[in-house]
Amino acid sequence: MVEAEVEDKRITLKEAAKLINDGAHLFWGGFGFQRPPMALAHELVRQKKRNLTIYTCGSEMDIDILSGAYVVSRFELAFYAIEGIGLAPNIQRRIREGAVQIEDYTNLAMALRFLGGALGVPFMPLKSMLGTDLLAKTRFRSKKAEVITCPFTGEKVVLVPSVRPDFSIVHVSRVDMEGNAQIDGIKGEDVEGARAGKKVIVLAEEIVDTELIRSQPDQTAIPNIYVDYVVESPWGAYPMMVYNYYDYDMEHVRMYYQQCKTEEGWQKYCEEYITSVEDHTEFLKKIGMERLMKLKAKKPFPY
Amino acid sequence: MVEAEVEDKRITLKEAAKLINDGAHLFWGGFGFQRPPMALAHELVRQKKRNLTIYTCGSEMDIDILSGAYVVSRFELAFYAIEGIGLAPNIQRRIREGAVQIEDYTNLAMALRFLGGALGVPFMPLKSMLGTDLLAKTRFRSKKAEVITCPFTGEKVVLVPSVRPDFSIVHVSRVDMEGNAQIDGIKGEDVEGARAGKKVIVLAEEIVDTELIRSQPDQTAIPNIYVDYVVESPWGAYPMMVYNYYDYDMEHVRMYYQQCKTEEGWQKYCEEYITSVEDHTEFLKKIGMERLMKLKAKKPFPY
Amino acid sequence: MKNNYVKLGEFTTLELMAVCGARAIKNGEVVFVGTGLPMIAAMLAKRTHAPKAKIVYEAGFIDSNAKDIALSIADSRLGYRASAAIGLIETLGLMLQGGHVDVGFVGAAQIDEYGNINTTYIGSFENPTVRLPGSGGGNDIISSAKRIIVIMTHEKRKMVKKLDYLTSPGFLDGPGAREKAGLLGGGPSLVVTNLCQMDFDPQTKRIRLATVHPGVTVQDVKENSGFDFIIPEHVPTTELPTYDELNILRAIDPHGIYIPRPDQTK
Amino acid sequence: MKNNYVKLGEFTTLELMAVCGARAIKNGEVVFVGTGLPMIAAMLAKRTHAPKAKIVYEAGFIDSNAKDIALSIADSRLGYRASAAIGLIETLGLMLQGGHVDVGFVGAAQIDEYGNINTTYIGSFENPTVRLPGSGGGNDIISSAKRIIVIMTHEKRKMVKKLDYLTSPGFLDGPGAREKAGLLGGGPSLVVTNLCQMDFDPQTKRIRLATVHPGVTVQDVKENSGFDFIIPEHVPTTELPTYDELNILRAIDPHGIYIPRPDQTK
Repeated sequence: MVEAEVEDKRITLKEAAKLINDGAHLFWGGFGFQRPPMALAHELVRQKKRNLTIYTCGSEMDIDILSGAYVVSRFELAFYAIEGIGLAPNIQRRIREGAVQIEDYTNLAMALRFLGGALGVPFMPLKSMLGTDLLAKTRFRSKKAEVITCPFTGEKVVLVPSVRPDFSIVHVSRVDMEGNAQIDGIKGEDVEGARAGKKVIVLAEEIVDTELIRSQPDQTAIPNIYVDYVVESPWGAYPMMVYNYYDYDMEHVRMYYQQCKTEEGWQKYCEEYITSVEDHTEFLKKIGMERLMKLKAKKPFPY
Repeated sequence: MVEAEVEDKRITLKEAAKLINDGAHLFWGGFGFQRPPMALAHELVRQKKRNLTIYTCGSEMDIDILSGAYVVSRFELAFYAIEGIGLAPNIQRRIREGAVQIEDYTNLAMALRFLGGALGVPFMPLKSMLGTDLLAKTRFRSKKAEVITCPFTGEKVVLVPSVRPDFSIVHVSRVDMEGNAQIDGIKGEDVEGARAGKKVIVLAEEIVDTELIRSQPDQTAIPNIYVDYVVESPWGAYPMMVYNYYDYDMEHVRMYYQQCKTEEGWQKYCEEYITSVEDHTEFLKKIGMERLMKLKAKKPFPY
Repeated sequence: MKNNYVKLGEFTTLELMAVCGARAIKNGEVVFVGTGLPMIAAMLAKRTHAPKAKIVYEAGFIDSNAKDIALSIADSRLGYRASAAIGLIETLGLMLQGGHVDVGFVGAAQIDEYGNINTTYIGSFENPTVRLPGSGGGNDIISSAKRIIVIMTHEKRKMVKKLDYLTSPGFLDGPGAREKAGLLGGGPSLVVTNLCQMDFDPQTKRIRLATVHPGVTVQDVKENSGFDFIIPEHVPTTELPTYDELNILRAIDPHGIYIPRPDQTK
Repeated sequence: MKNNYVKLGEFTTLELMAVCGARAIKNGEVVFVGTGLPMIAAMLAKRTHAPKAKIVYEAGFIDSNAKDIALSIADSRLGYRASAAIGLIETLGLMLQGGHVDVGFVGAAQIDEYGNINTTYIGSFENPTVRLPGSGGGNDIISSAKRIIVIMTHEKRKMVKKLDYLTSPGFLDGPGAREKAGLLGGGPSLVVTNLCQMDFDPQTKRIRLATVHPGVTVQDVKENSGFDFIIPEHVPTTELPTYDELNILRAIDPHGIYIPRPDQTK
């Protein structure tokens, strides 16, 4: 008798970024300050990727960096900012330059577009956007949404087109080497988004033995069947947060925000923290162990 | 400063059954042998409820009992049987008598109809049922489903009407007294179904302190906001199973199946185990402590 | 402690705004909030007159009992003693669009006289001067919550005759318009600003002055508004905070992250 | 052990059917199965030539490694060392309709020459003689899996010219019909019965004899079929089970719950 084989889907962060070709369409995971794939954002900048399209609900410093470095040219999303601080400085500038375009949806609309893609149906119904410019005005999609009359109730329903991007990128709490992923705390839109991509890359704070996952199968947020690649990426969301792992580093975020108010400031940040370092480990070294240790979650608090 | 108040939503099984008026429409939880609300099925029989409509994906001995006792007159569902044993004997007879009617859908269609109801949209899209009699033939609904052409891709998509029943009935692993419910193992269609009902009754193997739930909020399957009533119902799925709690009693199920092959046999079963006993505790006493103890799950196995 | 009002000068305008917001929440209601003032107001309500209120954050935290101030709606702090931590489809879809949310609590960059809101573009859609954060869950909340409370700064360029972009639906162009558009929720019910509280006339659905804050005149409100609004014959002064409310409010945000203490602003 | 075939008389027909089903599963494939023979066949495949196959049960158990025989697709036994335990929308919606399932493994009460299946009514829809269990997830599986394996008993009343009710779509009325109907999956690819294996002609989409089991003639198959089927010039005999396969099969179901042992049937 043969034992079930555990497939090894692990690759490095560098290899993951290499997979993503110029012009690719990505689902980009994390929500607000929670679990953004920051390490991969940095690596995409280092590898000088161009002309990506990103689909997400709401993201922050991560997509501001990708915009600043001219990696992303189009977004379909609902929200961006540096929450609690101000508008995302690089995206603002790139929009004015014409280097970045945004197609606006709502958070629910985007989450449902991912669910629709994951479900294999071409649209999902929705009761938001009705009566507003979100329906009336389109930036670059030929059909952004469609209002139909429900054949059962006669009411108006918005249909939003499903999304099946080339890659789904999510940063999770832990994963085994064949891709069974657990997410502590809120999931944002990552459960749906991770299932929408044609290829799925899961980055994780830690890689654990599959027996840990299989002892509690009802804790799995993303089963192996959906996952193509696994990347070990500790502190991969820094300076943002990961539930049960670490808090955000607001000092660093505020410094980023202040500095990026000018193009020169952004260029300086980008060189100092991204392009002049070899990889995410070097970036973390630059931040310093002491500083990171202070951010570690203090049980029983998830932050 | 005021402390957050914990609302007490507990009622008895008898009170829960009393809430359900004749002619009510119910989402009926549990899937296959897993977590059927058997105790409530018995109580509905004891209280001689009539003319209920039940929406569910697939159910077994529980809905066969409700059909046998003329409690339910209509089903919208995808599957019924006594799995691994044979066809559900009472439903067969009641259909022949004309006392029970079934509107046929698929499991995915039913699950999506609950999701649609829960989401507040009047329909959900689907790629099943196409080309079959499930689309072509209707039993009692004026509009069972509708095929439309997708405005984005031109492909054919089936729309199935959402369901918002009067009550959603689910049997879960544990719940706190304000209705935060956890479900171990598979959820079947209970997550969506529990959110579709206008009123929601959660039956549970055990009622736990809210602090247990709140120490791991990411384990909550049904948050308090959806839940109107909570019923403590230990062994409430017997002779079926509850993951991590107890196994099924196949000896009892086989006896039921054999006996219900005739109307007389069913009447005898119904009297002996349901109508002649005062409540579920009395029913369990009849089964016997020894027998139940043998069925308790043996860790680390969930059965 | 009830009606033990603080004296003028003992509180800041932001504190008064938070108290106004809190008072608009009834006990037992499900409140959908973002970070900032709405969060503080909801926490205050829950710790004073509305202990059974449930606070929901769109990132997925449900019935949150946070003890520390969060900077993001996805902040792990909001998970503390929450009853559930799920995701966006749960909160915005199943809970909100599904009809379980009593009050949505939002901010606005621009609002018009029918309570329509802009949080997306300043300037034209084609060539915006400023690209704001966008709808986020704002449009979803204002589309589907049973009623909406708006908290914002009262400025002429924000209370406008015509929005630069209609992100979230108030009463659109008047009575019946929400229903005609197919919207589920009840629309805006209260606007709390640094000058006053405004509500909406049930017949015309137009914005209406409700109370003016202490020291503010109707004329002040007029001069700081770019739109016309209904002025009732009698406009009372906004009820002052009580000492109880103010003390709890200051305990909620002790470091003045969202509401600087009077001594911190001086 | 390869090709170390057992001898005639050393195995039962049910055992041969399970082996046929198992062999149709390729290593690494995602297999969607119900309880009974399909489950046993998938478990056999995973323990012989397809250790990387992932078994999914529609109730929500994903990549199951059950060690005990389950009686229900929702049976807690299937949770043992599964990689996930979720629900129906996950398995039938996200996984299956989402395009991740390679093989669907189903039973049938009636099948026609285009592989269309009935599991709902025997007799007329208006006045059925027997009300069968219904579609369950069957229609979903056959609509969306990349290919379908059917396991059933070969009887004239089951292999029919016209179904009493079309529950699940085979090739409907022939080439192009699935595409025209809007179906996503590839349709039926193999029918394993107690007499033979049948597949489908790629051009006409009509059912075709592939192999006959040892001791069965083409004439036997004809006499037990209510429909016409394509008979190729050369019809090989079904490859026998190996000792390896048979021993593992018997270890999977040691009490003969789904496949009674030869000594148990005597």
